[in-house]
Amino acid sequence: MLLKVDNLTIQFHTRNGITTAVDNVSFAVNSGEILGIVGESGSGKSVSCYSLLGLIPMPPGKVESGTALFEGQDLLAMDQSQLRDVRGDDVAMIFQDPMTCLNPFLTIGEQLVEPLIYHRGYNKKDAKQRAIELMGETGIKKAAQRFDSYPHEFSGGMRQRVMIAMALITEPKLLIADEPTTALDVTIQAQILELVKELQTKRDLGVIFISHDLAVVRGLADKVIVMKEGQVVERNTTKALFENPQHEYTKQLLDAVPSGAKTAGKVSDTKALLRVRNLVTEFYDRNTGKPFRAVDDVSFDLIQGEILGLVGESGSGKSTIGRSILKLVPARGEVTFDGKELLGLSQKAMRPIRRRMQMIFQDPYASLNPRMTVFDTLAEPLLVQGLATRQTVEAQVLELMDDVGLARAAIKKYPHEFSGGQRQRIAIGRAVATKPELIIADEPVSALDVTIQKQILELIKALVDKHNLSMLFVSHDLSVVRALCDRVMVIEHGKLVEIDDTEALWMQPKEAYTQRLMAAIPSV
Amino acid sequence: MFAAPLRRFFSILFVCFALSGCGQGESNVESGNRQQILHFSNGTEIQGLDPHVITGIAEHHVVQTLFEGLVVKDSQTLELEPAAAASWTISDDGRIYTFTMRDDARWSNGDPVTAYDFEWSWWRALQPSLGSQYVFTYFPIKNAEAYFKQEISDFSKVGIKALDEKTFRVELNNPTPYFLQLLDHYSTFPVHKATVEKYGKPDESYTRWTRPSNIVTNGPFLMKSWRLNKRLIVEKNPDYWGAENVRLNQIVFHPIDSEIVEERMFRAGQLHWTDQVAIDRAPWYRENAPERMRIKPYVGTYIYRINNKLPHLSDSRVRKALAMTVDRQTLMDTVLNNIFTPSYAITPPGLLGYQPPKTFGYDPNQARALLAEAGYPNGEGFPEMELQYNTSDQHRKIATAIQQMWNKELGIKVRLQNKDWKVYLDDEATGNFEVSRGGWIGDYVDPNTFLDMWVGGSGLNRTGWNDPRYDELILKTAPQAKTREERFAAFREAETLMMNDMPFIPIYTYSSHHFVHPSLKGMHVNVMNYHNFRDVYLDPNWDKKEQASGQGE
Amino acid sequence: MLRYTLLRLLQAIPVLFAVITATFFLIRQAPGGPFDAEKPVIPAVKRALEAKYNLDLPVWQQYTQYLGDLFKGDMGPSFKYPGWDVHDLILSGLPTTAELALYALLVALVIGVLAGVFASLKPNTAQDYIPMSLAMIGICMPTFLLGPLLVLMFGFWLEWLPVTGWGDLPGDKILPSITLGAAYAAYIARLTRGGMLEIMSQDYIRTARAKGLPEWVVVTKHALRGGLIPTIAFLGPAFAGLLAGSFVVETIFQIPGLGRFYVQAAFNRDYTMILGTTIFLSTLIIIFNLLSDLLATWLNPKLRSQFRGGAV
Amino acid sequence: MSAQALVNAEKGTSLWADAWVRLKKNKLALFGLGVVLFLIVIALLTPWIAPYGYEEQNLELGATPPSAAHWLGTDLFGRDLLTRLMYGGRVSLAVGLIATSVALLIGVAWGTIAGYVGGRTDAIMMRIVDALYALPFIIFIILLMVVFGRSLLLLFLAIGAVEWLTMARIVRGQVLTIRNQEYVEAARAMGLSTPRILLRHVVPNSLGPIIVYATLTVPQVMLLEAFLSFLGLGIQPPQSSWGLLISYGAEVMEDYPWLLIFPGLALSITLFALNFLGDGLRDALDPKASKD
Repeated sequence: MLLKVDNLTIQFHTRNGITTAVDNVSFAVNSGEILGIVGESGSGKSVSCYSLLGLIPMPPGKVESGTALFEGQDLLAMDQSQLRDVRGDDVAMIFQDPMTCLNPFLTIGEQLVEPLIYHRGYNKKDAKQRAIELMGETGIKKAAQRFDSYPHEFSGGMRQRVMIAMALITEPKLLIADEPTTALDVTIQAQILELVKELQTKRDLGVIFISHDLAVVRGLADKVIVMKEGQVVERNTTKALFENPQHEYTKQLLDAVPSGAKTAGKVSDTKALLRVRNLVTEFYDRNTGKPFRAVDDVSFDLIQGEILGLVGESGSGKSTIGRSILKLVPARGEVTFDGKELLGLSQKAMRPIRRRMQMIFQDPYASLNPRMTVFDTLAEPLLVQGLATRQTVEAQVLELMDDVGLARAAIKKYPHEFSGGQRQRIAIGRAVATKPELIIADEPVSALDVTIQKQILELIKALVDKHNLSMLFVSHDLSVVRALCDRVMVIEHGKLVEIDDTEALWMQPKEAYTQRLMAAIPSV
Repeated sequence: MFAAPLRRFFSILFVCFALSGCGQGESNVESGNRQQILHFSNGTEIQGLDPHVITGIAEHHVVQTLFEGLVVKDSQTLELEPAAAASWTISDDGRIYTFTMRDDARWSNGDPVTAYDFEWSWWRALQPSLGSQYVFTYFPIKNAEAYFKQEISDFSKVGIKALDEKTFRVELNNPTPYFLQLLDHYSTFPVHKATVEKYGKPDESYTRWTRPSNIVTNGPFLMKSWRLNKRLIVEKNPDYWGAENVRLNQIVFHPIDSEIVEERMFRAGQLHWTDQVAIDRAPWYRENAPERMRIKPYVGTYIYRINNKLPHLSDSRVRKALAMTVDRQTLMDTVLNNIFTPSYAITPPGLLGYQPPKTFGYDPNQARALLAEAGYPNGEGFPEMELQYNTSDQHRKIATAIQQMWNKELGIKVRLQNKDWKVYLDDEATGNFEVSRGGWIGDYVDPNTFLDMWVGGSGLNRTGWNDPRYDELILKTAPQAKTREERFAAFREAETLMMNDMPFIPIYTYSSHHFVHPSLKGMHVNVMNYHNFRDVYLDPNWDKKEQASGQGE
Repeated sequence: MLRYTLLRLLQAIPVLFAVITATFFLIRQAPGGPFDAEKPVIPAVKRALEAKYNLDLPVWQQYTQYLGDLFKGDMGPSFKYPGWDVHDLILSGLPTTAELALYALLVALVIGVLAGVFASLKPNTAQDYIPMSLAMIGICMPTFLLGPLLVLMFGFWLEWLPVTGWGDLPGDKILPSITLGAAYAAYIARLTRGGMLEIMSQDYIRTARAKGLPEWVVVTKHALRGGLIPTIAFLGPAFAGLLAGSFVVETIFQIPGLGRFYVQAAFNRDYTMILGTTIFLSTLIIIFNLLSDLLATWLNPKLRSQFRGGAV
Repeated sequence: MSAQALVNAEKGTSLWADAWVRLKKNKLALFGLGVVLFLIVIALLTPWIAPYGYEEQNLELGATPPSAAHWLGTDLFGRDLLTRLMYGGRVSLAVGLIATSVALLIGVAWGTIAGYVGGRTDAIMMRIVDALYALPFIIFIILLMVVFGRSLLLLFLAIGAVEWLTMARIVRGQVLTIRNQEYVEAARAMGLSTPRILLRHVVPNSLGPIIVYATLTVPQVMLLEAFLSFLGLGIQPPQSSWGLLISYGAEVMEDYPWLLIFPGLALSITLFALNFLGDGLRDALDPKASKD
């Protein structure tokens, strides 16, 4: 047994009381085995692993009880300097977001060789050679040249490869991977997962793979534990767990994964609510002054009453299309909404039209003003657009909260007091407050846990039906798009690749790019 | 927590500080005493070195070490002694002065100093385009004023003439008893013609001829170096005719704006002599080191000008009431720490034996009566009055105390207002004030220098006060007096008349006050605060002597 | 980056021009002229002086003449020290003031960064509160108070350091530098603490710790570079502030710097000198703001490529 | 505060009312507020509770150390220091708070507009700030006095006019980050007018650093007042202020140390109280910060 954790309990002691983050959790990993830990945010899956290496802030965190025997030694009994010797040496970690987990001020090389220098006493030259070898092994091309590059010069996938190389450079026995692919595009995700699997086999590594994504775990792990609110609710081999889930919560999780196509029939209406022709959006580099085309000559129609999916990988310009239509960024071309040309309008002339077209943003944490209560946030569009008076506004806000499924009692709370899903409900409530005809939804469920994601998608569907909304639904998640959208449009590097009815596209993707996207989707 | 690199950094930092810090080394005073280098605080930075253009006391200190006029004062008795002139004669009618030049006087480039140098220099000083502010020093000379005002253009009609290299003749308009004294003033110093003309036109002010590297001088010291706002150094002139009597090797003039900084430097042994005493420190020195503080009377009077033209101040009873309620003695004893002495007239006591009248004293009762007579019983109906002073700690303190005295004794409300120097001057000159601080320092040792400024139309009067009788006494009676007694009697009558009308309020007589290091010798005390650096020397053994005589600090 | 630099320098030209123009006309509005003295100057003399310095011309003509001379690099003679040209005086004062400001900046950086880092390591403990409270006092402690206090302590009681001077006695540069730098040290300490706290909560610090690096490596190598960026961006304005604010320290310690010239010039209505120092100081302010912006950009690898890229 | 007015104008919970609730839970901030209020009350009541008259001199007494009759000693004119400190506090607190508010108002408005509008407007506005930084301050003050006469109002304006420059820079920096936040974009998508976006979304979210900087500005303003009084603008004897008392005290600190120590203490206490209050306000205005 490489690592055996028993009865681990961790509490956080804050001004507002004690919360138990990990409650009597036990698990074990063998060499050459991948343990998947699945759970939604706040389930304690990360905390339990971080605590093993002394990486949670203490205080407020405190390990109340438990043992964690790593090769016979109790990690939880070690002091910081002993732990430091274990960390990055015998036990290595990789993290979720390779964008923020690499130091932007240091070259890749400097960061790669550190474990060798501090744990193994390598000199810089030898360490560099080893690092370049490993970079090659993890699939970084021209490793010697890129050794002196900075993280920002790498793509997300390449950065995660660097992270993996950095973790493996001391040849650890145990690798803890905390959501290593969550921030990546599907095609990249597939590559990284393959790499992890390959290295694990080759080196006989023990791996703890933490993820909220059931599909990813299914394809990778040997055994899985499911966590909820700090407790392990179910444990089993991967195959058994997925084929025969026992616990209610596991079932719920599996059920929440979007699958299948939209059931409702095709939209019968053919009137184009929104006509976009030759849309071009350019950004200028602040310093060089060179233009960069984020959206390159895109044309499409959005038909009244439909949900049009807009799919592409990160940086493909899909969000910019939405913002260009709403005139939040300057664009060229032709955008006609309900017969009115928009791009030529002044901001002032645009204002009344804004009532009829609204936007939902991706990040429910950033899109709500942290200093406004729910009431303020929801009342603002009503008052500004003249849809409510002082007297009626409270009733209307309450109604709106009912609509989006928020408890009326929460009316005076601030955004940070809500969970991500509830925040997204507020954001949706704000968007539908003015009873718009068109909503542009920019990845509205990407940041949410699966069960929440499902609820929000259902809410969106219900609202679309209830108010006869049209929607441009921007997403990188193909399963979500398939479950929700009537038609789908695929975009790459700012250019339109193809546009078709959802099922038609799914069954017979015409373009090579679309086919690659489809192939990379993991499934439950 | 902080491992190797930070520790290393700290130790380097520490070594740096230790190396640069250890002790203060030898002080200016110690090294100066050894090498006869005087460290002299000159107050402010000097404006320039051209004797015909400059004004000010600090400038005077420097320029008199570099240049030498016809005569010089003895620093103890203030009697006049020969300088560039070896001797002189005065005609019986007192109008013609004939100077015989010294044979061994030399410019610093080796040229002899001749009567022609003086003739040319004085011609230069009288050029209006030069802009000499002390040109009136020459006005007793025949036709000098007319020439300056360009009423005549022929310089040969002016009473200035070099008869030959050695003989210099000056003819005056009237017999002027203090004329010789004026010749000690820097505005009559000679300048080196060839050098001046090398760097510009003779009547052009502030050309490069006064730069330390260019200047040619004839005084006991030579220009060594000048760094503005830091120090100006002059060194002994080995070719000076009296060089064997000059004992200092160098004088370092320190321009220091703040008397508090000055005192700290003095205490740290950086200065032999300060320009003034930091008044708040005086009690400490009086107690602990009385021999290091020197306070002596000085030809200057501190006054409050009153704007006589304003209705509420046009009544002399009001002005007198104000003057009588200033408790000068208490002011001196407390706030001013007995640095100065009370004054009840414009002239300081004892100028050449002249004693000013004392027409009033501190008398609040009579003051109240006078104010009531003037129609303001207990200050009722008297408008709130503004007292302005130029920004300075000392002026503020005096004004604060007097404000209270007036308020308490007379019931007059006074608003204080400090003003930036130029604003203050502007307001005073244009009559935009009610009561304004002022002061006057005598240009020469004679009561006249305090009295002629109060005649009508004088630019220094500024009070709006005017009395024809006074003007007559000062402008006619006194100049034509035959004897000193007669002259002084006229002065006294005029001053009594003026003080009875009280166009301004005298507060105190200035003093020269300095911190002086005991090693400094030959810095004699006199009423003009006049020093002749030729007589000054430093005694490196001052402390041994003191110990021997049991006078240790 | 070159483009950006050039743009900023181009923008500086109208700023300087506006400053010169505003100053030129402002100072002539202030009451009292350069030649006013207690003794009224004889009118003929005053006329002579005014003619010499062109003060008898109409103001706009003085202005165009001044600009013309300035364009030729001539700032004219000082009115207060008429034997000297303004650029002589500035060149004699500027190096001293620049040196003083530089040392003060070093003091501020060393003390400020150390205190800031130290405080940020254990936020909301005594290790944080004590240096930060000192910093707060430091920010508000006026130099006219700190200077004399230091002089009394180190000059008179301990007798470690000279009480005045600059470059005359060993160690006489220490007290002025500390006096001038203290407020900035305090400000930098706050900035550094803020920057460090922000960086220490970044994911990549967790990565560094997960690698098992010693804590001091995490702090000095991983955190400091990012944590110091706000501090470095502040260096430009700080240096400018030090240059402009050196007057009091120069007076307390008897240092022949530009600050004294500047203030004296203002009080003396030394028109040319005021203009000269204003031009110099504002140019320096602009340059140092630009430099610290460039430095902060260069320290950020993401933006550094702008220095190398094709635009250069 | 204009933001407050706007919030109050609408029904619903106010950020400021909530902030007050949160502030009440912060002991240090309450202590700071208590001290500031105490000082203000003392300042208001001074004419009735001061032990002596502030101009009442006793020249013979001179400067004496603290005693039973004069708790904090007397100054060079024999005036009671405690009394002068109390009267000085009236001036200093008024100057500190009002001038800082002036600076705050101009600085926030200027910085917000420059930062939010951006582009050429920003460049021009910030270059104006640069130019004002470079103007000779003393001349500027002397001119102000000559043109407008000497009044306390002018003092506030003069100080505010100097201090707003830095404030504007800080605010602009804040606004530059905030204007790219999604909630600002959401507000624009909602069709809010620019002033409304600024008042409702941008300014409230940049309040933190503004408040912290403002609390640091108050004591600096108090000292700046002393400098302006030195130039002739501001307080004239026998009136006084803490800044003046400190600068007079600094000159005689060797001989009469109490004349420096007590005014220095008064200023320091105010500084700390304001700082605690400022930090508390910053946290209270940030709904996130109050919950750990």
